[in-house]
Amino acid sequence: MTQLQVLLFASYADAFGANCVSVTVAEPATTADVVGALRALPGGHVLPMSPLVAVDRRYTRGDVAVSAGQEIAVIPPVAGG
Amino acid sequence: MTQLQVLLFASYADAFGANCVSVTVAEPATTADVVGALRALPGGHVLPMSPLVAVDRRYTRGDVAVSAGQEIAVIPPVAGG
Amino acid sequence: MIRTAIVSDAIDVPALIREVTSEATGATTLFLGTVRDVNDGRDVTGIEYTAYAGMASDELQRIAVEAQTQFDGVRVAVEHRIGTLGLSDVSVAIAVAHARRTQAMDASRFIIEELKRRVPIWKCEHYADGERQWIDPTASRASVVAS
Amino acid sequence: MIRTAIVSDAIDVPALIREVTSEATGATTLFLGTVRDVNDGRDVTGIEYTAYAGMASDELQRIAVEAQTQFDGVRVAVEHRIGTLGLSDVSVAIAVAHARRTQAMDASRFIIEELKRRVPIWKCEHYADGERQWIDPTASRASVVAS
Repeated sequence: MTQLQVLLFASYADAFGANCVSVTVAEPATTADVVGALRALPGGHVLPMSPLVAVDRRYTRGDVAVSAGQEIAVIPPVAGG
Repeated sequence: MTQLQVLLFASYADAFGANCVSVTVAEPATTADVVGALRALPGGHVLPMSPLVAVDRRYTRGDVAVSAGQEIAVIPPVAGG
Repeated sequence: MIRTAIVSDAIDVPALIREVTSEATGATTLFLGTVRDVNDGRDVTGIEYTAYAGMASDELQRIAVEAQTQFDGVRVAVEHRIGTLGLSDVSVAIAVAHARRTQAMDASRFIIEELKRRVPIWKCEHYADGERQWIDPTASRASVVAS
Repeated sequence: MIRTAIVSDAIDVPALIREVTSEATGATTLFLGTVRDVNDGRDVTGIEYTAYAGMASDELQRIAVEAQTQFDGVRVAVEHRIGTLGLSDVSVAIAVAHARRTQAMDASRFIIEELKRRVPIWKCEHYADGERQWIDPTASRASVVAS
């Protein structure tokens, strides 16, 4: 098992009550594992079926491997402009 | 016969050597008569087959009647912007 | 709101932006035409813009009215400058604002395309070699007039 | 040239226009997003913009680079403001210049559409009735959070 830090923003940060949460996942971990662990936390019901996940400041597609050294963020629907 | 004043601009004004020329046409006159009379003047060779003609500050389409009380202009290809 | 003008002094671009933007608009677009240093491979030193003043004003206003009909709620301010302009000088400024960005962008494009097609304004380019020529966008090559 | 930034102070719009316009460009376009007083029928008093700062900068820069690849020779300056903005404040400014107007206009539209689709920035609207809500452009109705 490993602990990963996940960055949260906007409505997700409000729902979880934090800008950053720790999740514990089995190794080797993937983004789907991270989302699954988040969903089990209080506030996790706000996450859609497949939330956008960014790793090292780039969007990921599908399920990709993640490790503790990476910057992981779950991204609510963006609304810039 | 009547005398009509015709406004000229840009390359047409250069070719005719004037911003405004008089043409003498039979009554009732049309825009085609005006263009025909212009074509016979020195510089008239620069006019294309069917130059744009404006009457009272609006483009005309086809051959329309004109009289001395109206503002008649022959319009070179425009190049604003 | 609509305001259009043919002007002979420098265009105050920030003023145009302020003029169209309101608390009800969410998108403001600006289009500027500026004098380029090269055209058709020739070094340009400046452009002389001349207009059929009365008709150019009328036609520009008609285009803005058409834009407002097509893009309901659009706010438009357009100025076209005439006279002798140097490199990078602004020849035309089109400011458009709307609640929604698509309408603002489409209206701006409509106005510049119609302006170039219809407004009786002409430009005479002055070149580094001393020649000048009236630009004819309908011709492959404009006729050269010795200066 | 390309310059993109996420900023927290007011955007200097005339500076952006000057930055992209050069003697080699003939068309400069500007797109401004501004805070509207009404959205979905509700009176808005202001908008709080927040960003995933590091990634928003990177993504904005990637979009500008893509624009330059797609529209060769385009000059781009983009700033997106974050923090609390009042009515009519400029949230985003996109200045684009090119030798030709079509490329300048198309590049500007590409950038705003991609920005809205990809850049991790969020807005929380504040309403006259004291409520606030995070805007979700993908939902028919955003969830309301009591303030």
